[in-house]
Amino acid sequence: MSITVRYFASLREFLNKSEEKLETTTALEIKEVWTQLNPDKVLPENTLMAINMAYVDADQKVQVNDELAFFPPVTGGGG
Amino acid sequence: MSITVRYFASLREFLNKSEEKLETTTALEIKEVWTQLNPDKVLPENTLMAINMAYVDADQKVQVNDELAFFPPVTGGGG
Amino acid sequence: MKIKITETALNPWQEIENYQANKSELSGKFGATNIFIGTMRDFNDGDEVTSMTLEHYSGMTEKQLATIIEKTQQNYAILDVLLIHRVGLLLPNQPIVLIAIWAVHRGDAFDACREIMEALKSSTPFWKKENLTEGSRWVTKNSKGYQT
Amino acid sequence: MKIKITETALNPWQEIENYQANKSELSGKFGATNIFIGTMRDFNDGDEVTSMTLEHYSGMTEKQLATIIEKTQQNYAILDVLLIHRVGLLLPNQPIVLIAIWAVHRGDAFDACREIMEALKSSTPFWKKENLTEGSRWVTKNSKGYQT
Repeated sequence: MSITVRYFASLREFLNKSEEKLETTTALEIKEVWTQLNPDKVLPENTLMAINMAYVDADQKVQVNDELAFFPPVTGGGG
Repeated sequence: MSITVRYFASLREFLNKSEEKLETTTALEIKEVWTQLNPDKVLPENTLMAINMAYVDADQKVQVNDELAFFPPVTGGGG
Repeated sequence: MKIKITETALNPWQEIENYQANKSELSGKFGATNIFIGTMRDFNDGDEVTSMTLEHYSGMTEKQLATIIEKTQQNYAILDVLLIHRVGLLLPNQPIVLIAIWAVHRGDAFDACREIMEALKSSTPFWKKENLTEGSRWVTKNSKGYQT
Repeated sequence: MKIKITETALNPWQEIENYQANKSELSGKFGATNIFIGTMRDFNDGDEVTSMTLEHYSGMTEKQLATIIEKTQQNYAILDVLLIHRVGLLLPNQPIVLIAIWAVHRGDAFDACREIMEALKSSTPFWKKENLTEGSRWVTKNSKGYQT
């Protein structure tokens, strides 16, 4: 049982990884997930978070089998 | 020497004429032009007026050789 | 900048593509294009409309459109404008008007297109006459632009 | 309604024309189409940009776009939406995004297109990396949309 964690764009390059799994049998705080997986890195300010592809706040709990994503401000579109 | 007078759209149909000339050697008030050419018709409310293809108010004078136009509210475009 | 009044049926996609392809100075310089197309509906005010006749004041129309575009260019940073308006006999589903704006940024493109469209409707000498299943009628005023 | 994310170069005119031609239920029913196209510029923040890489969060992107469109449909009376966004490697002058809105009235078409575009830029997980003549850089924020 695990949580899937994904990183995108500049954050993916900064961490040099795009996806990993955190083994857990219980729900975890988002901050806890980050700290366990990136113990020597501060979560950059302005980082956006999504659970199961929906935006969440940093205080949301991550359930077992959830997909948690961290990414920088989005810049799509054009013009 | 004359003023050219033009009528458009519903006003053209109402008067059953699209263009005529009023002989004159002096400048005239717009209302005077209308009354001379359409003595039995009241100038319909909301009628727009242009002299030489630029919008004017009803109190503007029409000079000899000018083109004066009368027309209803405009309805171009779409949507 | 191009303003065209035409009696010929209008293919907006072809017109925009051709115009843009021939404007090599725009290439790589614009980030935003906003396009408005007004199309003839087969209904209006609860009635079926079978065709429409669009009358205009030739000469003043072009002059008024140029004035509108000039004013909008003072209000917004836009790079180019293509404006085409049909006159004559139109059938349902045919485009009536095409306005295309090229700009560096999206806000300028959106706002300029909207401003030109509203000014066109309120001040350019075009008049629509709708042919219904029985009889015909002049359109006497513009809609506010929203579903009521 | 159609949402498409594509790695293939995008011809907006072809896409809109095809989409509209296949929507027979729209024929005669829409009076207004508003279209926004965002196109890659060859300059940004004073630097020459030679190409761009567009990354996205596949799955969330489509979900977020559907949410945005659904919300806009509650705010405005619109008949149909076509939204296409490029990902992968883009070259200057290539379209990045296409949004087309069909509505009965112009105000609904303009406002819905603008709302979807702004929501897309602020909340859909796309990221741009610009390749310059020397090196590359992530775009870190959106422009406000107006020439400054």
